[in-house]
Amino acid sequence: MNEYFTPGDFLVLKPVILLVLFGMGVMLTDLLLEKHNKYFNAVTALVGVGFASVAMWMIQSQMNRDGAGVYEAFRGAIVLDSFSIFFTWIFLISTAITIIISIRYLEIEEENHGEHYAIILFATAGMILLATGMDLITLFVSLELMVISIYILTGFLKRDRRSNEAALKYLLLGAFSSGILAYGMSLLYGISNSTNLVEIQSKLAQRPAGDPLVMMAVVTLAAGLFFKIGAVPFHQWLPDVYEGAPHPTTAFMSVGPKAAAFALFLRIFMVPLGPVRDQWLPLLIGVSIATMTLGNLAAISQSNIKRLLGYSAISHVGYLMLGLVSGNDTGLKGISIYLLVYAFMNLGAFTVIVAMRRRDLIGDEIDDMAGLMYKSPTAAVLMVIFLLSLAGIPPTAGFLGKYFIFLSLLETGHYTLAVIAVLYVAVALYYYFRIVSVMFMREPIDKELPSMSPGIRVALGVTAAMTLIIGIYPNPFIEFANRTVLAVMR
Amino acid sequence: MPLQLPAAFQPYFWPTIFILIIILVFPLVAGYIVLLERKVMADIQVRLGPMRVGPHGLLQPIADAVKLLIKEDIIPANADKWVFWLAPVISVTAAFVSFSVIPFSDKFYITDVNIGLLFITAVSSVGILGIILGGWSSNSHYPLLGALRSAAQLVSYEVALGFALIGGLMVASTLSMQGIVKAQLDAGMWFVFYQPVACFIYVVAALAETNRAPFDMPEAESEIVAGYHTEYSGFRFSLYFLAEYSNIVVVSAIAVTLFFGGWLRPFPNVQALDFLRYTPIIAMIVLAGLSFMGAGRESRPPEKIGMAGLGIVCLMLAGLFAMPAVLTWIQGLFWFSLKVALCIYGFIWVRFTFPRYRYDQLMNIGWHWLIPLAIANVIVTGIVMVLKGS
Amino acid sequence: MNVLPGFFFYLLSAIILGGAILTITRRNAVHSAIWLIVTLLGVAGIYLNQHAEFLAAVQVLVYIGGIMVLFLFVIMLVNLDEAAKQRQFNHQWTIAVGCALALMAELAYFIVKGRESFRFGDTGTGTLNPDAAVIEFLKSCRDIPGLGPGGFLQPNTELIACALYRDYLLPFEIASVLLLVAIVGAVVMAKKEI
Amino acid sequence: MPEVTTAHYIFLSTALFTIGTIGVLTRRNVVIILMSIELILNAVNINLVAFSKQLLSINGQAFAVFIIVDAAAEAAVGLGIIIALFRNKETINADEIDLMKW
Repeated sequence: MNEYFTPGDFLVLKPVILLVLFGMGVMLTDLLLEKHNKYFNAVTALVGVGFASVAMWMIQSQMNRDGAGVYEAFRGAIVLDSFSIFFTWIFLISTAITIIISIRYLEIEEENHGEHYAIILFATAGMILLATGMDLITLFVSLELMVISIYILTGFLKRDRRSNEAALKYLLLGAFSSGILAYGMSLLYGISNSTNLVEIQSKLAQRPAGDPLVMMAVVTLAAGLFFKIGAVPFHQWLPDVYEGAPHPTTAFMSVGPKAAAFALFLRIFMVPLGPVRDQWLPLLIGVSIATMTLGNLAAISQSNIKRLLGYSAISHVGYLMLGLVSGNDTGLKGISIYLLVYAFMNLGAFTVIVAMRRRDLIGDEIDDMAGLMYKSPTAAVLMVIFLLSLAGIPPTAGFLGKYFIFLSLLETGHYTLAVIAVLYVAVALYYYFRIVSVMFMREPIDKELPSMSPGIRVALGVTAAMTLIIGIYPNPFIEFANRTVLAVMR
Repeated sequence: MPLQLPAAFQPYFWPTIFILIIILVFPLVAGYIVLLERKVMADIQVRLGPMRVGPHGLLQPIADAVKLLIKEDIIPANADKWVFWLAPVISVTAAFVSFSVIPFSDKFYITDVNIGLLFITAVSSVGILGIILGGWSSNSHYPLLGALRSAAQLVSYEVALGFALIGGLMVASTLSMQGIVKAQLDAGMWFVFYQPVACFIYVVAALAETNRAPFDMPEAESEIVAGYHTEYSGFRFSLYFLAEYSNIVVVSAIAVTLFFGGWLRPFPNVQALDFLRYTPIIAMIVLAGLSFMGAGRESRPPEKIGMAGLGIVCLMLAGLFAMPAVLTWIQGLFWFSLKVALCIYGFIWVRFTFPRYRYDQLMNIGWHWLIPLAIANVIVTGIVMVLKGS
Repeated sequence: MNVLPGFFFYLLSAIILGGAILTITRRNAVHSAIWLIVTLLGVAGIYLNQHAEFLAAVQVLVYIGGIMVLFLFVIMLVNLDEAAKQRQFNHQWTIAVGCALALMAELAYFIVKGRESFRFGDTGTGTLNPDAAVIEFLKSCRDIPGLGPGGFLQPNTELIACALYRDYLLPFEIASVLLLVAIVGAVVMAKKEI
Repeated sequence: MPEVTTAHYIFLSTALFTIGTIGVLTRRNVVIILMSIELILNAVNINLVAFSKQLLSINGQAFAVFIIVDAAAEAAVGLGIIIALFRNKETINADEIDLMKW
């Protein structure tokens, strides 16, 4: 069978293979570990992420040396271009940070099993494949690998009812949406007699305008993808799952899987559905307005901080979709930058929440943060930075993402949309500021300090630094994002 | 063709005849397997076994069948009647459907599809539903426990069974049952010699799949009364019974087909052993001789006559087989039945030789030993095949 | 001969849809499961009707012999007699049925209107998608009896093997990781103490 | 009897898809919701096999195999979660899974 696969095919997948191998390794070494040194699992998993990063780096530099813009493998099922490389880095970083912030949390919850880290690694492998996949079947299977891993991570605190319920809700709605997505994919296959996205694109371009079968495919695919990224009206699962999941898992899935789902979203809408852009554009505009509206307005009345950030995540999805609405270079660049920045600031904010989990306190109510300024000034100040960045205030990084997206809207003449989006930024400032005021103005309700383990310190340092660096010195990152755009537009 | 059928139905003529033969004859065969089991059990326990009905108890199965059919049919209070009725039907249907692809000989088979073995595996996994639903619908504790145990056991051992079959399939490189037999003809070797480990795993897993001792947990009388069919009686019970014995025949038939050369005679490629084709005649003559000897030893006249009659029937069969056309036709069927009968004898022998395993031991054997061994066997087979291929 | 596939299609459709409707309306979860099994068997029949034998066998083996047994197991573990006596449908059922009917109408409209979109341009010419190389490869493995009558995808099992181990080797490997995750996850979730 | 075309199969799958959707949206018993999801996945498979036959391409059937794999994985994890939930709270009603607002 050598004519079909070369070793090069597998070399392109080296990061994924390493992640899967380390995932299995974690489960095996877990059997040898005593109860008190389970943290070693996290070390193994981190080493795995490190190896995967090195492998990714080597592939990338190889690619630069070759001058090849793109590596194809497995007969076009996998395409490693700067788009997927960009997303792979987001995934690897968010995975590493999730691993280091989970250690103390799982110890407190007494659920520190090796399987947690193994499943995180498997989910990461699924995410990387999702960003690199160019084939319907590959995309579907890796999507399922990712989401099924996250169902399990969501329900990992199985003695906690909230965790169970969140996992069940997520699974039911997730499986439902996967079914809808698969239906759309089956129609795409039927229309084009191919599972390769690029071939589908060329076949779809030949269909007559307003072909009902294509329209049906667009509707079902869009519905499935809206579920996955959490856009209105398919967002109901998101706040519940964010609230019920263990804190580190919430941090993880608000970043990595969300970016992966968005990568899938971009790939599907840009590549196979590219030729029928005029069919889905009105749908997308409506959904993005609804998403921003609901996300921002519902966030105002929340008392649970994870829920609040969940609604804020919904509103961010609304902004991100605007980049696709404008659909030009600037918009896509905006999406890439936004997702990169979002990874850091959101992980940072959730890391602070993870630190709030103490022996007898779940720490996810806004009131639990009362007087954080007096107990742990560092955490409080960093939280302010993250929240400012989420709101999109310069000089933090969050500004950059919003800037490019709004710019793209102006460039393509969507002035009304731009005005609406800017207005909602003001609303967002209001509810983010509520958290700040609780941290600074209110007296502490108890004396117990946040559990600032070394892992959490590192995570906070990295995320805060990156949030500021990208905001102040954005050029290299914009450059990186530019190449991404070229890849996806080709 | 005896009567002129429309062309559209021509392909369905012989299969329909074969289906009718199997459906009509098999219950009788199952009855005689039960008799065989009781006789072997008696022999192992140094008793005589059933002797009253007919000579040497040869009519016992018919008496049993009549008893089961005229028994009162009890449905437990608060049972889910609909499901209670359905469950044994599922079991027996699943068991019978498997016969549709079993190659009794090169001429006597209902159909030969290119997914034959997979089809049998699939259909027999449906049979589990009959057990679960039967246990559940009885609305009683023992059946429910028995059903859950049974289902867990069947599902667990199905994995090992599947992997063992894959080992054999890799050598045969076809799923068609006739194709597997022909592959052995081409190889000039029974696949048991290529795949001894797979054969061993298959036999162990098949014992568990058919709920036979030493894995007869689902119906361990000393622990859970009679398992999933505790509440069943009369005709419904006999359906379960029929399903169980047809499953035994099916798994034996698969073992024979996949590992022991199916309907091929021993050493099919050795010309010097061609005289083996006369074995059916010789076997019938030997049987006739045994019957006549038995008739001589009987004391009561009716039984004397019965045995003698049996001997005469055997002689007539021998004469029939002596016709060349019939002999060719009967070849495969004879060898296949002989091998299956030996296999069933082995099953019965095991039952009365080994003690029953405890439930946790049983699960341990399945998960800790059989499945890893089966997977290792598949991997080793694959490696060897790749090395040989290149 | 030409009548039979059509007849089976309508028969199986009736079985599938009837079974599906009964699945979602039965009070007792076990009855639902039984009707679902009927539906799944009907779907397996549809596969057979389209000469996808391998898929039919896999459908029976995995769905009915595996997934449905699992379902029945769990229903029996968690089945509460009260559950069957309670209200079976939630409050938004009118809205939901309305939505679903609208969806159905919409899809039906699309299909009826889009009749011509089912005239697939690049097919029906009798050229088989499994390119000549595949057929050569198959023949090199073993003698195969050509491609079946009427241009059906035969030999089905071998062609699927080709697709799975060549064209879709990567998803096949990913699916193995997916199943590993599912096994680990099911054990983590269902076991009291890991 | 008119000839059965691919459109017939698509219509069957659409109907099955709709029935599954109604099941997911209206039932309270989470096990039955999971079963409805299986109905949806079967609708997808009917589509795929019909297209596969129409296009004379085996890829659709390969896709269907992956959908079945996915259905198995989802069912296993889902039923595991249901058991975990049942252990903490003796219910399998979707409406009683209400610790967080829907």
